[in-house]
Amino acid sequence: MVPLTHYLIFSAVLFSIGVLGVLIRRNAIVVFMCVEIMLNAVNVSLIAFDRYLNQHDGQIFSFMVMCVAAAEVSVGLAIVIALFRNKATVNLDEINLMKW
Amino acid sequence: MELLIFYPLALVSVILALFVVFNKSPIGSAVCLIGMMLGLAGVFILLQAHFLAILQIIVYAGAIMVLFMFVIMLLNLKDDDTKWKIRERNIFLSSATGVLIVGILYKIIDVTTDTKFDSPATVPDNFGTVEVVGTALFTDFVLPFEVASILLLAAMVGAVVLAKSKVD
Amino acid sequence: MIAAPEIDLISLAPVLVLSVFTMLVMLIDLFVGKNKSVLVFVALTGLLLAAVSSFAKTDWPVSSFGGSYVVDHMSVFFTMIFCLSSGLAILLSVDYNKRENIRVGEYYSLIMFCTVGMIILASSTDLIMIFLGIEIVSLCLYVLAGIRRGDTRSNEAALKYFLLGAFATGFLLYGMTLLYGATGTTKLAGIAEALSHAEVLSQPILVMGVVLLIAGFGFKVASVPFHMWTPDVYQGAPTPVTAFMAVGPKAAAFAAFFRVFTTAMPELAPTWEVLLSIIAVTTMFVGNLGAIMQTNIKRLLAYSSISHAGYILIAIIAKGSLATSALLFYMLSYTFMTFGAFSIVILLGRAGKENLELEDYSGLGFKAPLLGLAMSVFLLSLGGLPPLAGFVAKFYIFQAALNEGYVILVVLAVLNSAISLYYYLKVIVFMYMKEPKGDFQISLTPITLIIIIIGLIGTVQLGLFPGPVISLAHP
Amino acid sequence: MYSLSWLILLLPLTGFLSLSWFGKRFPKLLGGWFACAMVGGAFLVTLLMLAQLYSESPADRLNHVQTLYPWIVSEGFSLNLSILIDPLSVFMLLIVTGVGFLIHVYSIGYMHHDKEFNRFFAYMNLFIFAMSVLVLAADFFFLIVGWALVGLASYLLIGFWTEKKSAVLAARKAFVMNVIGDVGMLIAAFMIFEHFGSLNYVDVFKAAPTAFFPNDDSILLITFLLLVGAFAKSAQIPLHTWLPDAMEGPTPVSALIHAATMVTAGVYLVARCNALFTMAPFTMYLIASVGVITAIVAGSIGMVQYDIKRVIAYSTMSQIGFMFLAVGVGVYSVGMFHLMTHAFFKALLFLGAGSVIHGMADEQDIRKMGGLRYAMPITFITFLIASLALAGFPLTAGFFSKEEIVMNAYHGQYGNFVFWGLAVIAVGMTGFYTFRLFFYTFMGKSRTPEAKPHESPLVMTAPLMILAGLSLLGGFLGPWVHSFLSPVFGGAVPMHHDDAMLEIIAVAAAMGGIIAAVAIYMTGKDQLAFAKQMLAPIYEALYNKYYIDEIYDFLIVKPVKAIGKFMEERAEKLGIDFSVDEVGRQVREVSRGISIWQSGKVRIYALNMVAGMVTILLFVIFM
Repeated sequence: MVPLTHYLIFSAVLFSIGVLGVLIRRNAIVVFMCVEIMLNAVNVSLIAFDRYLNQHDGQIFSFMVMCVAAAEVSVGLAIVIALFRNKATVNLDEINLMKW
Repeated sequence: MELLIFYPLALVSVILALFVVFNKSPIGSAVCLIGMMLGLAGVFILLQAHFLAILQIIVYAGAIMVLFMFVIMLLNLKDDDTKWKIRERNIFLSSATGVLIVGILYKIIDVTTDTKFDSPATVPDNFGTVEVVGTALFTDFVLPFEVASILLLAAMVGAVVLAKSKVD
Repeated sequence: MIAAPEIDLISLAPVLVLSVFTMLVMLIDLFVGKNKSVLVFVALTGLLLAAVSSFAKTDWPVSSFGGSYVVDHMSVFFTMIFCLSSGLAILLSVDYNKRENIRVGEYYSLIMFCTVGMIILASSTDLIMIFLGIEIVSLCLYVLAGIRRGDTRSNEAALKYFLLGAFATGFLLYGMTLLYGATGTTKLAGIAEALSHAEVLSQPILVMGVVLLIAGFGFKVASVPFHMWTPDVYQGAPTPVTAFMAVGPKAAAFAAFFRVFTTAMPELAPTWEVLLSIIAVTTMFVGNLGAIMQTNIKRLLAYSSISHAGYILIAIIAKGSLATSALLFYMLSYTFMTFGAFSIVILLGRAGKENLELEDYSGLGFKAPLLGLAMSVFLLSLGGLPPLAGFVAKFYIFQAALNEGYVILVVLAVLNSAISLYYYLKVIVFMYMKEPKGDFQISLTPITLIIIIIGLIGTVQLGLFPGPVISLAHP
Repeated sequence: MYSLSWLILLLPLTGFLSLSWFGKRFPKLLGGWFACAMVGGAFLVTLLMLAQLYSESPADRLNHVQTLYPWIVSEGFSLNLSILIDPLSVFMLLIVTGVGFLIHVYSIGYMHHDKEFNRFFAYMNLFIFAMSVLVLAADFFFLIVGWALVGLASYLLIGFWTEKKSAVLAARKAFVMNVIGDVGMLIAAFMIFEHFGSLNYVDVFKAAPTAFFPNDDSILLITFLLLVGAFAKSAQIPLHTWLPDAMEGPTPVSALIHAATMVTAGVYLVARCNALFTMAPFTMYLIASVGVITAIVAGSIGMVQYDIKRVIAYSTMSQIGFMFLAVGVGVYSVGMFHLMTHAFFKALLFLGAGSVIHGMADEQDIRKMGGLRYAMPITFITFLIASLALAGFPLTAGFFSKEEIVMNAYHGQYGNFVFWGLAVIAVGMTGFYTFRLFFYTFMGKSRTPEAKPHESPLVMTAPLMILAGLSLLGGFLGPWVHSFLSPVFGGAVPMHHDDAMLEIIAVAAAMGGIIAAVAIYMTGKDQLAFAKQMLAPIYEALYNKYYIDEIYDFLIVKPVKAIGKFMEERAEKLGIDFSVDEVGRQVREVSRGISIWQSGKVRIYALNMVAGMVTILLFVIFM
């Protein structure tokens, strides 16, 4: 059997990769994909906890996470499209009209 | 035995996740992300969460990622626009980030190895099936389920407001 | 056989009423012609009915849906604040939307959806519900921030808010997950119960979870170092949305923050008290010091709202029933003064020229004495000057903290209040001591006047006679 | 009857609100007289309170707390909207509204040409209101409210001429300094609340004698923090530099706020909290020391100034130093007595100076004045009376109060020889700078012949004459003041010390100062004619005057100038000014840093979030 710890470490590694991606990528859409990696990583933890606690709460939770992710993606991509229409870029470093 | 399945799956998922981050083209990233999600679906099955595994493939890898692809194609993002490189002037910041990430990873591992769950509970046969999860969803968690509908409706309205073409 | 779920629709009355009216707004929007003012009435009716229906249950606290939803004095009071702030936001937008050509049907319905989310957020006692509530609120705000589709700043605000918000959601979610893993339940009461056993408390993942939760909630309430989105988003979002964002959703996030930390994790208080104290102090300092050099009124108010988050965090640190009522009172008075100030900011703007620089306020005190006076009252109240609402609110929070023995925290907070007066007075100095630049064209519409008057009455009334509201806020 | 006391607050507030609101629509003079009427009304009500107090036996005159309604009520704490009527507050109010009324009347003439006439009176009424709040407060909370409000009013009035850059800067400086004091007071209030569980004067002062041991750590800290507020407001070293700069404001403001009332609030505070300060003898020594040092330092700087208002400003600091010396050695009512006489003659001096400035078309440099005694006879005589009173010429008001202070500096509870000696030196300085100013301004010949000085109108000179009368005769009120205030200070009436030696030395010091001024400034080259005319017999008979000039120059003028310059440069420029400016600069730097941190880039924001979270995490793990 796989110890729970391995799942948790796996999830933590994925989460960190997601964070890393958010920090270093400049393309808004890819940054957003990295956020999705983070959410997926959390799902792994949730389901692993469930299995080891013999419960279903975590699965319901991750079900909701998927639902939220879907909603977020639709809104997020809509925002990207709206921005692209005005500025023709998705490069985050160029999106700094407002600062200081 | 399970370890033999888990490790390759985990390894592939991690590598694909890294490819998402380091791929030059957004389409490539998206494809790698789909691969990672499929890998995760495998891990879910290993955890006997069959229903969630199916959802992972249908909703995530299917619907969500298709939307990503669609938008990338729609905006016609070229490689040159999206190339990433370590910024010349902020090497310090970037390396600080790296150190922080390594630190956080180390700490997470350090912190999580010391838990009470060393071995899984013995679970009933129907654990993670559509029936059991569905029952939980419609009894104990009926309120979140209904609230999620508000969320989706709001998201739908929002997406339409923002993305529809300029002519009203 | 599946056991029938326990459903208590009466507890949910405000949520249901508001959802129904939200859909009504969307439907009516399809059928009315050019004149959309009927939508305002429908929306306001919905908010009013929701506020009234929150009293459907009176034997507080009532817990329903297996302990994931609760109606108590806190949730009811917060529902009032939410309905009030959404109502004010809708009223505030009427002229603005006309001026900026924003489609009102979706706009109003999004604000109402957001209100639904806020009510859920303030009434939930289950991590899953809290997560969903936060997401509803956030998604609506992402869209509202970017609703001026043709305006690059608005787009940019939406994108920044969205990416950072989604990022923060990841942290919040991870924190909730770890909390769930350590305690085996998502219900707040269950978590508190599990945490009362010593062996659970020693788990390191719990600490991780708390830290991640602080990061997630810290983002939603705009506390340092998770505050960086605030000035940009506040500046870029349409002004009524900014006002709304600074009040309703923030109050909702604080409600959830308060509930999660004080009801679910009192056992961990020694840990998070220290963390939150440090965060509160840095938040106050960064907010107040950052505001000093700002020249854009919206950014200035954004920094001011950051510093206010710092004060409110003190209420969470103080815990206790006095802290609850202090939090409620603070959010209510904050609603009045913030909406008042933003309504005047909107009033000064015109189509194509928003007049957001402090220079644009030169001489307002002479050109429009009443507006100048009202703005001064709101700003001074934000600065916490007696006898206005802001003062009494701060006073209550500080007293709650003093009762629990956080003297240094309070002294630092008072020091910050003194610093904050500098930039609030700076605006007033601009209004009264500089010669007017350019021409003012202030077209005071009845609706804006109503909001200003509501704000003034609230600010002064809560300042001079806080007694009745305090006894309402008291459990 | 006591319930009418709310009118004292309401009348000036009404004046402020209606003038600031409808100021533009008021005819010019009407607004001014309206403001005067409000303050005059407050004065009448105060007299009514006085009569009411007199209808009771002295012991019953304390603790008449008038509560309007309970404002904030919560667990274990309540804050009422209430005011306190007792001999001390009524005494202060008499000065505030009485002198305030005269200055209001005077301002109608002085500000006549200003186009923002009504705004000026609105602020003046605001000040009277704020000062009344401060004085009437029944608890530390409203004391601080009043404390901050007078700071605000002072800020508005110093910076009244917004087009004058130096005025705006001075206003800002005064505000910052006063905020330092306010913060000190606030923290003191927190500590008082922590120790007594209440902020009410009545509760706190009743509990104070049993709550602490003398010189307890916490009582020392509380009194010290209160002192920070008192010193900042009363311009005592090291928080004094704002006061000379505050002279940029209109002259009636200087008379009302920066001479007669607001700056003496610190003395009032110590007197009001005498129950606390009595428990901290160490702090009492500190007060007396700071007071006497300020008296000396400010006096010495005053001796070399050429701006007519700055000389009087330094004189004010010096005289407040005397008051602090008095309360510091434990004779509170003597301090209050000097506060009263000082209010009379210093307001008179400032108003006289205002009249001069008015007559000289806004000229403030005394080197360019001279010979005004013919052009402005009323101003001349009243100014002379004020100068005599300030210098402590026998039988004027200043003589009585200052003599009592000097005596008590030696004989008082905490008095000693050093305080006495320094006080005598300061007395001498007072005589010197007062008459230096006087001679420069009024004697000799005009140094700017092109100026056409003229006497001020009656509306300005009438208050001068009334104040002159008070400055002459106010000294005889001493016994009344002591007996009236004694219930507040635990029934103690300061003893009259019959020590002829000390008395003679003190008077001699004052006269010596005056004579020195006469000798130096009446013999100046440009005043040759006048000097000859007045002092010719002595001069001709005894001295070669050129020779003596040089000796004086070497022995007195040069050292005095050097000391004054040194004090000005070291104590002011390098001391607190520097640190206040530096703090302000650093704050702006930090603020700019925070703005730049806000780089507008999403990735930096995300990085900050992660960095913050990791920091928190590491903090938790390694804590």
